[in-house]
Amino acid sequence: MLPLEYILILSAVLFFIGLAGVLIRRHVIIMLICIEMMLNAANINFIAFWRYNPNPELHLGPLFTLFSIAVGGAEAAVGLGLVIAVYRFYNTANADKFDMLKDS
Amino acid sequence: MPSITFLYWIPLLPLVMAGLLAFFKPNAKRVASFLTVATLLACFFFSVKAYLIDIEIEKTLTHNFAWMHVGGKSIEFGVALNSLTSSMLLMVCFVGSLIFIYAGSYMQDDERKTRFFCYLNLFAAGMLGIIVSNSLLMLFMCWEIVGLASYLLIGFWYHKPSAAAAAQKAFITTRIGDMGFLIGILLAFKYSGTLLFYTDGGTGLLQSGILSANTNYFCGLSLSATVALLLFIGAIGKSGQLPLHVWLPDAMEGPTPVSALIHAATMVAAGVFLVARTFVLFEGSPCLLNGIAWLGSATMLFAAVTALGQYDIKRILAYSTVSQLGFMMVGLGTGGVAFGMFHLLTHAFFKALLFLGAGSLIHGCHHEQDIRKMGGLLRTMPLTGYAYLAGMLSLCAFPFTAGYFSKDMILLGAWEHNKAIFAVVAFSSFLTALYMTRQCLYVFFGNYRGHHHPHESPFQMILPILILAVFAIGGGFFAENIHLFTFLNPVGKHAEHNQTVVFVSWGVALGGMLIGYLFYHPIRLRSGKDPLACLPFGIYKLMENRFYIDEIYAFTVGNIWKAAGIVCYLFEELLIVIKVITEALVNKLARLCANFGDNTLIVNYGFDNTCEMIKRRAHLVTAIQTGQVAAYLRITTLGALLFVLTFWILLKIKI
Amino acid sequence: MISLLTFIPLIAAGWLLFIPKGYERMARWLALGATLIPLLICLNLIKHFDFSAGGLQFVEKHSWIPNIGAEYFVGVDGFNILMVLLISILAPLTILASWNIQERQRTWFALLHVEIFGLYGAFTALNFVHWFIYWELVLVPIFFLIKLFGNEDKNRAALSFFIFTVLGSAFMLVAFLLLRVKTGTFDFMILNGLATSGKLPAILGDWYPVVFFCILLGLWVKVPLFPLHVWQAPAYTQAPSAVTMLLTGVLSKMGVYGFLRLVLPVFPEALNTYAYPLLAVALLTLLIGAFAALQQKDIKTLFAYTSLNHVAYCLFGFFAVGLSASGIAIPARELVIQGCILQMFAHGLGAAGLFYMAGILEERSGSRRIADFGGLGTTLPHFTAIFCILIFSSLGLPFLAGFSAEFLIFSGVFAVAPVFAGIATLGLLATAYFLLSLIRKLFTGAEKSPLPILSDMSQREWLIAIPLILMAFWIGCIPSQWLEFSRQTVQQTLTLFP
Amino acid sequence: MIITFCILSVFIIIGAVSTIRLHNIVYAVFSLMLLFSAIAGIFLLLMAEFVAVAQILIYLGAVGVLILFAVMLTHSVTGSSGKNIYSNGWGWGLLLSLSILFATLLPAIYFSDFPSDPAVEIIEPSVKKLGMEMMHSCVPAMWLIAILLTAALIGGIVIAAPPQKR
Repeated sequence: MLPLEYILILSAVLFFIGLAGVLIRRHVIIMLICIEMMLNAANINFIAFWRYNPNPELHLGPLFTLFSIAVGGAEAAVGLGLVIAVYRFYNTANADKFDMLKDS
Repeated sequence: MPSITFLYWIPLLPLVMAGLLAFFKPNAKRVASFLTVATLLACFFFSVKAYLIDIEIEKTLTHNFAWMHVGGKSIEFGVALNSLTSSMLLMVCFVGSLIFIYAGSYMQDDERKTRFFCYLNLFAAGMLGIIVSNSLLMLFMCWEIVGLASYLLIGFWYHKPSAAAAAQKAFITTRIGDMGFLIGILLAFKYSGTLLFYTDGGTGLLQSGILSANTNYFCGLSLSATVALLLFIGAIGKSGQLPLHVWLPDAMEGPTPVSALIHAATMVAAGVFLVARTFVLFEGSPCLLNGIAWLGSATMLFAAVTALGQYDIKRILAYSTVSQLGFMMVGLGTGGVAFGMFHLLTHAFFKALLFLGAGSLIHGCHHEQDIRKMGGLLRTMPLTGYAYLAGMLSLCAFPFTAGYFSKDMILLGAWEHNKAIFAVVAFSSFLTALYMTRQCLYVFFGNYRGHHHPHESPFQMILPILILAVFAIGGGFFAENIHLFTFLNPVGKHAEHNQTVVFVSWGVALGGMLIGYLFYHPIRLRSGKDPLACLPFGIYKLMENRFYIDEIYAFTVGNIWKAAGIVCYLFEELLIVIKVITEALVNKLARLCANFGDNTLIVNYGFDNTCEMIKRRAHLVTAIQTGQVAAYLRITTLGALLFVLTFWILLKIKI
Repeated sequence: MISLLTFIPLIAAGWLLFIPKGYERMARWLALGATLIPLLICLNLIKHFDFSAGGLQFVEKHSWIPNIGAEYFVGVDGFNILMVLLISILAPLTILASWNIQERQRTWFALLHVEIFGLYGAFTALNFVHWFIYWELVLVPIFFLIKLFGNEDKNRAALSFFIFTVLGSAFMLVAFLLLRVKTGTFDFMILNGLATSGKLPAILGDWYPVVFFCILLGLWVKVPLFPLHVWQAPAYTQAPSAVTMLLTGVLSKMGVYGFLRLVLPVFPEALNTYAYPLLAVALLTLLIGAFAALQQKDIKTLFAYTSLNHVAYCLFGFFAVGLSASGIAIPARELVIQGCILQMFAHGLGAAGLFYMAGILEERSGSRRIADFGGLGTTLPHFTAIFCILIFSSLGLPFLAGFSAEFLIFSGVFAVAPVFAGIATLGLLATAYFLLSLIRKLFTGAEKSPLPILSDMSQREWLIAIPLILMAFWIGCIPSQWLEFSRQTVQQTLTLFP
Repeated sequence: MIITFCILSVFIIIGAVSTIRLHNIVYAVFSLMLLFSAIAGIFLLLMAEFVAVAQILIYLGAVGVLILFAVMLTHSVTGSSGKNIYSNGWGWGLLLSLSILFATLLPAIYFSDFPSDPAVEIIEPSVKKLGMEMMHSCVPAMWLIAILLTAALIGGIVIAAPPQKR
């Protein structure tokens, strides 16, 4: 049947792609998207471990995933709000141009 | 068994008076001397009472109390009453009170009179303490108090440097003797566990044979003999026997009553008294007694010869005392307690008389002490003169005077014991008669050579002299009829009468005086040069300078002493130099650390350079702060990676 | 009661520091009061001191740092009751002696009080940590007192005083830590218990001699014994006279007390094995102290060497305890130890008096050299009288404090080591000689011209001299009362020795 | 079971890679939505139906649309914003993420042993139990989530809103 390792490998790969996306892409929104992907990779793991747990009737896995999804949603909202505000300031969505953090 | 606790009062009364007088103003008129004489008369009254009790009861009465409890053992003090104690008490109190009366007027014009009488009281307390005490330790303590009192009294006129030096010399020399005494006490205490002479239970030092148990303790001498020898060393120090006699002639610096009291009658007799008191220890070994006798005779001879060459009236008497003490030691050595003590008692009388007489002569000639500047004083000071002559006769053992009886006894004892000693003693007695006649001829006959005009001393000084003169002459008869001799030593051996000895003693006494007269005839004295000066190869010079004993001592012991001091001083300096070097090293090290360590190493290389390096390397770090969010993210992932890796490796190594 | 006694001076020191500028006079009276109260407490202690009980009395024991075994453990027994009395007598005298110093009174009195606090603590503490703190604390005020108020060469004296003592106590600390590691306790009483049961040498194994010598070194410097006594003379000379009173009166006794408290009950075997070499060192110190004093030109240095000599007597007696006392009729060991305790007490008072007298002379004439004085007997009669009494007391004249203690020590030591005692009498002679020549040089002979007119003893000085003289006579004439304090404790401690 | 799992994982991988690689943002979002649906499938596979449904509802519906709006609001709808869509220093980024994958995640999985098949065969779906669980033991969590969501949304609006001239 479906061994747990496969699911974990899948989520690891998904996590890797998300991380690569964040580090590589220049576009802010894409970065946000990739963060969402990473978040989902984590959710997969939650459910997977819940499923293979000897006493799943506690439903901790799904519960936690629900909360995680909720938080992911909130985070996306705020993130995009920020992106729009930053975009209005810089007039570009290219993350490399945002260098206000570097003190002169 | 009448209680003898009143004996405690004998030493305590003068002690209390001394404490009292210490608080008086220095020049309270006559009250000080009056109080002092009163206390001593009270003591005299007590000693008469003691004498009556002692006559009545044969054996020794004691009363002891615990002075110190140390770890289960208690050191006890106490008083003992036997013939020795009562006779000495009588003599000391009687002679002492006479001398105190004399001192009352002699020190009339001195502004520190009360202080003088305070010291006299202290001395009386110490001396009576010695006589009464039943414990060796208490005797030693009073012994040192007497030493202190003599130090204070000799150095009474301390503004005279010579007096201060003499006082210190007296104290140190007696203290040398006292060290031997102390070691003797320690030895006795070590093996017997007690320091009491007589105890009711018979466990005292002198009663039970504890000490005489092991016979060969110290190179031939038995334990009790060793203790006796050590005690004898103390006696040598105090009574001025040969090696330690140097302090006695110098002690004449003190006022004359002091010399009379201390250096004639009582203190110097303390040594003889100690030997008499602990005679039981001496009896054990004949060779020790022989040693004492020989030392005594050597001292007697030496002192008599030196006395011939002296010019200071008090020094002559001092040397005469030294020789008479030697004589007593011979008496003790050959005969026994009675012989020595009998002479001690008679000697106390006529020597005190001679000293007081000399004092009034000096007083009369306005503090002139050199006999060459005196002469013909018999005419100007008849009473003192005749009393002085009486004393001289008694000292030279003129037949039927007090001195004659006691000297005769000792000569008898010496004759029986050891002929050689007898010869030396006889010759010394001859010399004694010689120098005494020399002194009298110098002082009393011919015409006055000094430039003062002598006058008779006041009555208060003459009275004691006259009383003493009576005793000097009549003392012998008085002693005979109260059988003083048997009283002193009921159990000791009696010397039978021996004709040759009597003949020799007469010959010595009269011959000495005759030759003395021939030598020191007043006419020859006028030449100013001493008749004996013609003696071959400078013997006379030798005699005059006291055989240079002081110089020899100063040279040998003095230098060793100084050398030891210097060696220790240099050793100290060496140690101090080492200390200074170590401190310098420590400081240099500290400075080194400070400079090299702090400035160069730490401050310069260490701190500044590191700051430089940090500044240079810093741009590497700042480069990371590009402001790019992506760069930051990369760094965070790198951090996460490193974290996981290290965690993993640590897990693997299984710390 | 003891902690009250100990902490009053500390509180006073604190309070003294905060007294406003203008109230110097009040500071002096406060200082005096703060020393008199402990005196009253101490007298109360003595009244309730039960002579027949040999063990500890008035014990106060609270755990302080449990995990390293440090407790606040305080108690009084035969060994230190006399010492506490000595401090409580000397403290007011020191304050009185420094009555009219001009500048910086408050710091002076505060430092003195910290010193007295340290001393009380050092003599009553029974746990090593707590005792060691006091042992070091005592050095600090003295260092500052010498440094701030000393005479001409004060810096070096203060420095060498401090370095030597701290060096010594460093070794002692190491030794005790080792002891702690091996036996697991800092408490003197338990260590004593171990020693009585004979287990200590076994526990320490081959560390036993090392620990013994490290502790010995710490006490060696404090007492001062021969090689390490070099700090003493300059420290005593340069320190102001009031400080020297404390220094010679009590501080040198701390070393001897250290021997009594640390070495006697805990290292009996070591004392037995090393008895003769230690005795030789004490004898050497004794002789050095006596003979080196012959050449001294300065009164205070001379007294410093006298005090070195007299404290060496204590230890000369103490070290004789190790020798076997078989076949003699007297209890040599008890004699020696009780003599040592009495000598500590007697010398404490006598030496303090002597130094105070030297202080008076220096205060009046401004110089300490013997050659500057002469013929003082006529100008200062009362001063001479007191000076001579104190000199004769330290000389060991009977019926004065010196003799009774010295007799006990000599009789004890002579019983077990006659040759040593014989040589030691040389020390007695030398002491007699140089003290008497000091009197001769100072008081007799003609008046030296350059000296200003010296005024005789003031009322205050009498107040200081009288108790010392009375105590000297009291100890001299009736020593059994003072020996009674330590008799029981000494007997119990000495059961250790075979 | 395995086959469905493989299909879904292929969809996931393709969706993920395409969101990164596509130059056109909108297409990227669409591939993201594909990815989300595949993940919902996986949830279904693992018998967590409610979660799968929630996933579809929230991520697919809300978040996907939200991102689209964001894209539109940032005027980049007209296609790729120039040739190079990768940030400078992307090489380092790739390398780092690869190293994270191969140095940490995969070895973690490899070294620890996991059950090859689920301990409990069937888990009957019980939304009621989930609800009860949520309402009883996780009430505080519910509260927090509620507050978090409201705060986040309001915050998002405040940030995004253009500054009024006060």
